[in-house]
Amino acid sequence: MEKVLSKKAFPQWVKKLESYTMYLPRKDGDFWNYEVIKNPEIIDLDYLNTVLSPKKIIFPQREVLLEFSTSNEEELKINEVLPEEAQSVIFGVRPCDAKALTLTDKVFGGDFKDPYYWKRRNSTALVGLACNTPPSPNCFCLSVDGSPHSKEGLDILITDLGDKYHAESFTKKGDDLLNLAKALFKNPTAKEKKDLEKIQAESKKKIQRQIKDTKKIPPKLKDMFDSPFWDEESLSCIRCGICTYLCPTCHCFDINDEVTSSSPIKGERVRTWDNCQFPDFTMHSSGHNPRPDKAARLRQRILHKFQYFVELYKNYQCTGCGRCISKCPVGIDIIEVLEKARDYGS
Amino acid sequence: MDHNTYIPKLAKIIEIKEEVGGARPIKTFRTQFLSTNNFSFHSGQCAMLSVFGKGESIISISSSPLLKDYLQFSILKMGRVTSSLHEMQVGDIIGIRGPYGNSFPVEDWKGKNIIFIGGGIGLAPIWSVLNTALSIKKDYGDLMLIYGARTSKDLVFQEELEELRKRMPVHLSIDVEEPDWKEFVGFVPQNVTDKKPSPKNAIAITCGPPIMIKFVIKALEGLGFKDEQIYTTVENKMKCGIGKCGRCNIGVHYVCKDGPVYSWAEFKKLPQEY
Amino acid sequence: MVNLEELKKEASQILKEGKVKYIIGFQRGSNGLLPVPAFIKNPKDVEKLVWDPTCVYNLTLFLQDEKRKKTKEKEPDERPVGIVVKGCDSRAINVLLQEEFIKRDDVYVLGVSCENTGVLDEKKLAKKLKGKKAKKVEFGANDDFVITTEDGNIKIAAQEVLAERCLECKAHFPVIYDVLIGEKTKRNVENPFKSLEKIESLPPEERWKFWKEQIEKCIRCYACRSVCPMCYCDECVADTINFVVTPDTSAEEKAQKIKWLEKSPVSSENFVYHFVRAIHLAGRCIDCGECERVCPLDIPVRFLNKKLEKEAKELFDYDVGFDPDKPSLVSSFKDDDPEDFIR
Amino acid sequence: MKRTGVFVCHCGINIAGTVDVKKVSEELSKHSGVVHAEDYIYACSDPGQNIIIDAIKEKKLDNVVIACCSPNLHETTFRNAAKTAGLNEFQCEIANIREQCSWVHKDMEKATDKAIKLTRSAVQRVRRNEPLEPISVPVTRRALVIGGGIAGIQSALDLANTGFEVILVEREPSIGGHMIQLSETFPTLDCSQCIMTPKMVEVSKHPKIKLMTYSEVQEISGYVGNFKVKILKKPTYVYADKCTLCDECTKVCPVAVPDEFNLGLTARRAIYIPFPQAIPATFTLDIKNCPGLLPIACGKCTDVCEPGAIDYDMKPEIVEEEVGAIIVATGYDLYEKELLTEYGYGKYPDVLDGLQFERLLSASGPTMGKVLRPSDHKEPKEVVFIQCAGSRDPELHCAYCSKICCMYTAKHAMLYKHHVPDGQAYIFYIDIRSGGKDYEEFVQRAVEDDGVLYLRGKVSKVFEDKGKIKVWGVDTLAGKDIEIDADMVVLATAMRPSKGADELARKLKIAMDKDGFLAEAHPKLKPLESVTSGMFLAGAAQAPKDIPEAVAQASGAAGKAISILSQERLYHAPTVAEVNVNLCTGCGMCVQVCPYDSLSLKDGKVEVNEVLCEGCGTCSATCLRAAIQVKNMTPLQVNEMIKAALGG
Amino acid sequence: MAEEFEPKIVAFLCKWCSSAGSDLAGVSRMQYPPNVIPITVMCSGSVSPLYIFSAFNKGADGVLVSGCHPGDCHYIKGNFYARRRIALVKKLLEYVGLEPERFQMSWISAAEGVKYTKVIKDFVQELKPLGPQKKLRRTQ
Repeated sequence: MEKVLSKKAFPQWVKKLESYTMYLPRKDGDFWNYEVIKNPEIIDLDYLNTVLSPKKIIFPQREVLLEFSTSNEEELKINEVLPEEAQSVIFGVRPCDAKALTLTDKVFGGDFKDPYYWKRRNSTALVGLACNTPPSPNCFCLSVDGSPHSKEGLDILITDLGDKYHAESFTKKGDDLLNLAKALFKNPTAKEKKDLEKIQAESKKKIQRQIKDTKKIPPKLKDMFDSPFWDEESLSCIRCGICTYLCPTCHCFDINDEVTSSSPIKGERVRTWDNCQFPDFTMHSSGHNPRPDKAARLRQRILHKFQYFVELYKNYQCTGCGRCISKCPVGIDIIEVLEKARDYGS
Repeated sequence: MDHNTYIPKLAKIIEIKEEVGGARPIKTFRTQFLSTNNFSFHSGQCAMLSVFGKGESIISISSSPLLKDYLQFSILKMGRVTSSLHEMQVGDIIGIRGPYGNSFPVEDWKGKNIIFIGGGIGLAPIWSVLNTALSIKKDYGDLMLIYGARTSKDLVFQEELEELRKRMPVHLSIDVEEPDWKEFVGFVPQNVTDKKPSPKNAIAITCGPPIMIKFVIKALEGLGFKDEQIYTTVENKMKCGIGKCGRCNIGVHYVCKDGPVYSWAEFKKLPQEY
Repeated sequence: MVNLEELKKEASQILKEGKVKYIIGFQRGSNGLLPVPAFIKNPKDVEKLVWDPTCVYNLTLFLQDEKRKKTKEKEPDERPVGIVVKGCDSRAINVLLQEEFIKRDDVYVLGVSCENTGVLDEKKLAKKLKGKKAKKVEFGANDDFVITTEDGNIKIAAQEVLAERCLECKAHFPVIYDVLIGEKTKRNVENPFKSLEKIESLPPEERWKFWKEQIEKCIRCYACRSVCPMCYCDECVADTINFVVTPDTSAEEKAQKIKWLEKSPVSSENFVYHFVRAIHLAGRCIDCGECERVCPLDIPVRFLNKKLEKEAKELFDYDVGFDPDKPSLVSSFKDDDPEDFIR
Repeated sequence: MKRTGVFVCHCGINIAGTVDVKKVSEELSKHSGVVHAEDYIYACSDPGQNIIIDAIKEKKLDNVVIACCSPNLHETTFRNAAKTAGLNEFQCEIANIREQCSWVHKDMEKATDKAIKLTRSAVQRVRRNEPLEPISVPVTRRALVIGGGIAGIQSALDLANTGFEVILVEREPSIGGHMIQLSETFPTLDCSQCIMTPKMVEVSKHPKIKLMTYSEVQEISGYVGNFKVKILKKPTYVYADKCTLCDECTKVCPVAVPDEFNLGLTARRAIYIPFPQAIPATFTLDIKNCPGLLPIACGKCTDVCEPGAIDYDMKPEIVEEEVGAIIVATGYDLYEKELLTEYGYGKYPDVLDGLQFERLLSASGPTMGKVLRPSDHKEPKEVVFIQCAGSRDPELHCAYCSKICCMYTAKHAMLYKHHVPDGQAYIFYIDIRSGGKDYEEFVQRAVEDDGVLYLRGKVSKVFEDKGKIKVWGVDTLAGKDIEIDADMVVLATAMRPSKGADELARKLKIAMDKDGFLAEAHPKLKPLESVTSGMFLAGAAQAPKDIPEAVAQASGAAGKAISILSQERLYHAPTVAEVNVNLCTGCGMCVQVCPYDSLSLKDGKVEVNEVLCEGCGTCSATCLRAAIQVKNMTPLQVNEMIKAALGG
Repeated sequence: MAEEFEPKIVAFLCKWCSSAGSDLAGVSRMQYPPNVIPITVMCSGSVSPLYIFSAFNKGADGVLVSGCHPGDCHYIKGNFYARRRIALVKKLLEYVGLEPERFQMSWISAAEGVKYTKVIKDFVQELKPLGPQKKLRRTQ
């Protein structure tokens, strides 16, 4: 379904969707972050990319898997805690972040479907916003099979046409959202369609960064496991978790019991994001650590994204959002690392 | 929606046996599910055990899948969860989810000789497949166990081993000389070389500390075993057991899901990161 | 005026003479203005060295890696490491000496003066430039910065684009060094704790609201800790990500590890983390401001540390990082320390 | 899982009256790991202890918590019971539900709830206690006594007579302290010197006593049973063994300075013997007042010294000694003149302090026992004694009572009347404190037999007027102002800790109270012990006291020291700090805070000297990395206790 | 009528002075509210800031640290270190907006049963109007 909506009417559309829980990027200091919309009147789609991607809504940093309790030693009870059944809409999802969800879909799908993830994923509609201008100076979606107006993973893609939005729905979930406010939408004219094409073409040119010959990288990486390259590249790494926590495709997690009462025992089993850059991530309880240093951990991050994942799912596990570059405290630049790897030894 | 695999089934500890004491104690637990048991598994698979309030730990199942009465786990006291397991008593409740991972291709091995080679707690995963093979012994050729530990006190399943001797050759070893020790003194790989199992129509399964595995494989290669004839199991830190939490991978392999059982032929190809 | 050539010359010389193992300095990077750390072994690579207002890092952080590496080596190279430090970084050296984390002979300090200014706050500059892209930033002659943009050079008074901490810095030049490049300048800082006033003057409930909002944002990426030159503990007591385990560590020890806080990034746990960090940095934080700069969520972490720096000064007349021979703030006392809060 | 037993004591109705002990025991029986919980009427009784012992044995308990009175009372009882049953003493902990709960609350429900939390908290702790054995150290079987006054002398003699070697260190050239300055002593009026000198001689002749006069303790290290002491022996420039006491030297010495022994009422030379009976009996050259030795400015004394006993080249000497116990008997000094100006003290020569008056009374004193005014050597006919001069005056001077002044003022007035029967003695007092054997009778004797006039009230002003000392005061009983034209005023000056005692206390690491007296470890139950084990207190160093009390305490302190020295080995509480070397970075902050120097850095890691450590835990709170903790009071235990206290 | 709020208070008392002072209050049968659960530690100098953060995290409405008066410390100077450390912790907690009443320190000697009673009474009284401490408490 392809429609056009005047910018003025946008808040009215949002208002019509009141039965949904709605998220929109909101400015907080110098940055943008997703928040639940409380007031549909104040809506601003002119934003840079958020610090955290919408991953944090579908796969929250902390979620309770189950609760346990004993009234005395004998009666131990456990109680599954699934996310609440609530239909949600996330507005303004950047195509890279939407694509990232298609990648986490692969991980949380497969033989064991993750019920927590899928419950949220299925009940959430993603309304994307095409990047007419790149939302970050470090965007490089074109180099990783993405595009600034990619529809992958989205239910609706909105493109700013100046005084109006072009909105295209790709799924039933998307159609439903448009149908809730039918009167506000018009069918696009031929000119509007042409404008759209033009904007889309121009937007690609504005992307400032790229990886050359991305395709050559996975096979190259495959032979670089034992290379001293990783020691050199990781010298300045400070072992923080920014690159992975901010990454829209990273999905690693930890499971811990949080005890609220120790006698009688009561508590929750909690899943939290975890991070391959943290030392104890892979450390056995014996103290043995298969990835003992930051070189091994940087290698894991790069290989996972550009070799293992490619081998397993035929996709890069990177959508070029540029967050890890922009926020790395010491300027480690994944584009540079990959290009250096590609050219390493040659 | 599929069954939520994160929710463990509750099970009662019905028997606890102290295998090894001292600073690195090992206990064997037998557990029974509280509700009806539809937990079916294959030898080599693991289960995620919960001590509620402490967390989870992945443990290989040491009983044979043919035994339906209980699940058996032999556990070395190592960290937070295993320490609380060691504090538990008969009647206490734990959680079990799984089974996870792949298993030994016992069906493919029918008609073959099997040599089981274990070190320390590494006998636990072997125990399941050994007992399976033993219970349908006619399907297999000659069975042999080569097992060793640091001292005679560190050997697990000591009573069962005595029973086992009646049914198949059992070769034990300890690392250093002890009075009254009549069997081999030395490391497990040396015992392998010493006992010279034949590679002919044989499969060797080895489990134990990484350094032992490495040298057992060398010893087996020395005896003429091919990579495809050697099987081993791998351990890594795990949280989910289903290939999602991201920490147990060796290259593209998630040990929890694609392992823990590997033929040496497959395993050789993985990056050396374990 | 800091002469970059002088720095390079000195660096090249000590490398050639074999006086140092290698030199930790700054070089240009690929993400905008942000430089990257340079680890230079070969004298010919000294050409990469830069020193300008974009050099925000406190490179003393990397002395931790150096120490860890050295303790693992069987026959370690005992030569010092050359390190480029600014005023604040040099105070970190002093604290590390005070705590015997390093010995004086472990470092060859290449001190660089901040030219009476300091380092750049990129966000402030971006606002000033209104969309124009800066290609290069250099120290000017009159407490200003010379910014190279697509449309040529412009000069901006340093005060307008300086990092907050530099506006409150007490010494814009290294207080400990083996060579000093540039001059010891003297700028009077009227109130080194001025930036705190805004929060301090809020009524308590407003202050709570402010901090709760900030601390709630924390995703516990631990970048603030990872970037801190004082956070050199092998295992942080407020940790959920790193444990020191040796073959001798007993199962009991591991099992009884105290969880002062949960891994969940919720307000209560985040507060414990930030409290512990703040209190453990009391009397140790030299206000390099790196924790705040690297925070991806823009949490004003520095204001926690700065507050305790202020209290240490006002209550106990304690200055951090000026005297490596003094006992630390919390391992000393005076008979007349204030006790008006005690019943 | 460790098996814990909980025993809740009723303490008759002391606990059970306010706390529902049945409920406490019932709730605790549900606590994870508690396999046995019961209540009993008197847990500390023999049957009560047996119940605990039996339960430990029968139920194979690994540890027990007794919820009862304060651990200060019965912790030892129950720990011994636990030991009898085969547990380590640290596998028993006390939950104080009496002093901290039942006695201070009335609401049964709330008190019970609190008792449950207190008990749970103790359970959480005891389950994580490690069994510890006392740390054993050999004992150096010698003692050091600091101070050669009556207390120090008594301690030294008691120790030496028991057979232990003693080093007696005295700062002045002679032992004897203040007691040797006194004339007669109350209430018996026997001659002080007559009873003191035999003891001094005994000290000097005792084969087990090494007397070091004109010496000061300079440095001390070590711990109970094994102290190392450095003693500075100041040069006297006179060899005692060569000196024949001919006194030729003083005749030629050109210097005259106020004589300390007579409190400035007379003068002495730079080379002098403090008093005729001085021990050791020898002269001392007071370098501060000598015209000069380097270079020799005078040299007259050595010229006349026939035996050649004077040696200008004598050097200070540091003597190192090892001892197992230390008795500190540094005595007192009088309140400083400069601080007590309102009575004209230090301004008018005829306003004297108590010790000066003692010298006037003394047969060996400057006036050969005649009471004469220092100013004109006339016999005073009207003498005003002012009690509490500097004592009991929290606003301006010392808040405490100097204790002995009531008695010695009565004695002074009485003796004055004996010397000057026609004179009049007035005593201004706040009230009379005469507790002590025969003390009250003594005061009565002064009033009734000797006609001493007691005036209850304070003196407002003392000033010189026409050769008299005018004393303005008030008689609060009569309710009228009083003006006396006195010939002499004697102040019962407050007692202060001896000068330099504070510095010594810091060296010894023993605490001082707010007035600077050395602090005892417990005001009631450990009055002889200092807070540092192996160091004991005797005499006025600890608080103002009279001679019999000082002697009693000195003997007591000697007894305490003997109880250490008589042992082959000593046992030290094992709840000491331990280091996790994996976490220690060697920053040395704990070393800086340790009050006992028990921590040191070695190869970049901290080491604990377990014998020195008292287990205070300041190190553990200081350490940023949780690399040091005190055994059985670890952060893990405290955290568990916090949880239990908050009901979590 | 709604039940009156009863604050939960954790008190870290040094063994030699403050805990002994609380014993004296008991021996003297002084009465004070039962809201305080004392934890006896060896010395106020051993109270780590972590204990305080932990107590608030685990739901304490108030925390008290009590030691010997300056100069009276059984361990000579432990309380001086405590004074410095606690001052910093207090400033920090107040800075983020925790009510100053919630975290207090006192000097209570073994002889001051009366003072102990008063400190506890006052503390409870001051906490009551504030209601439960939710700011730093772990959400359950």
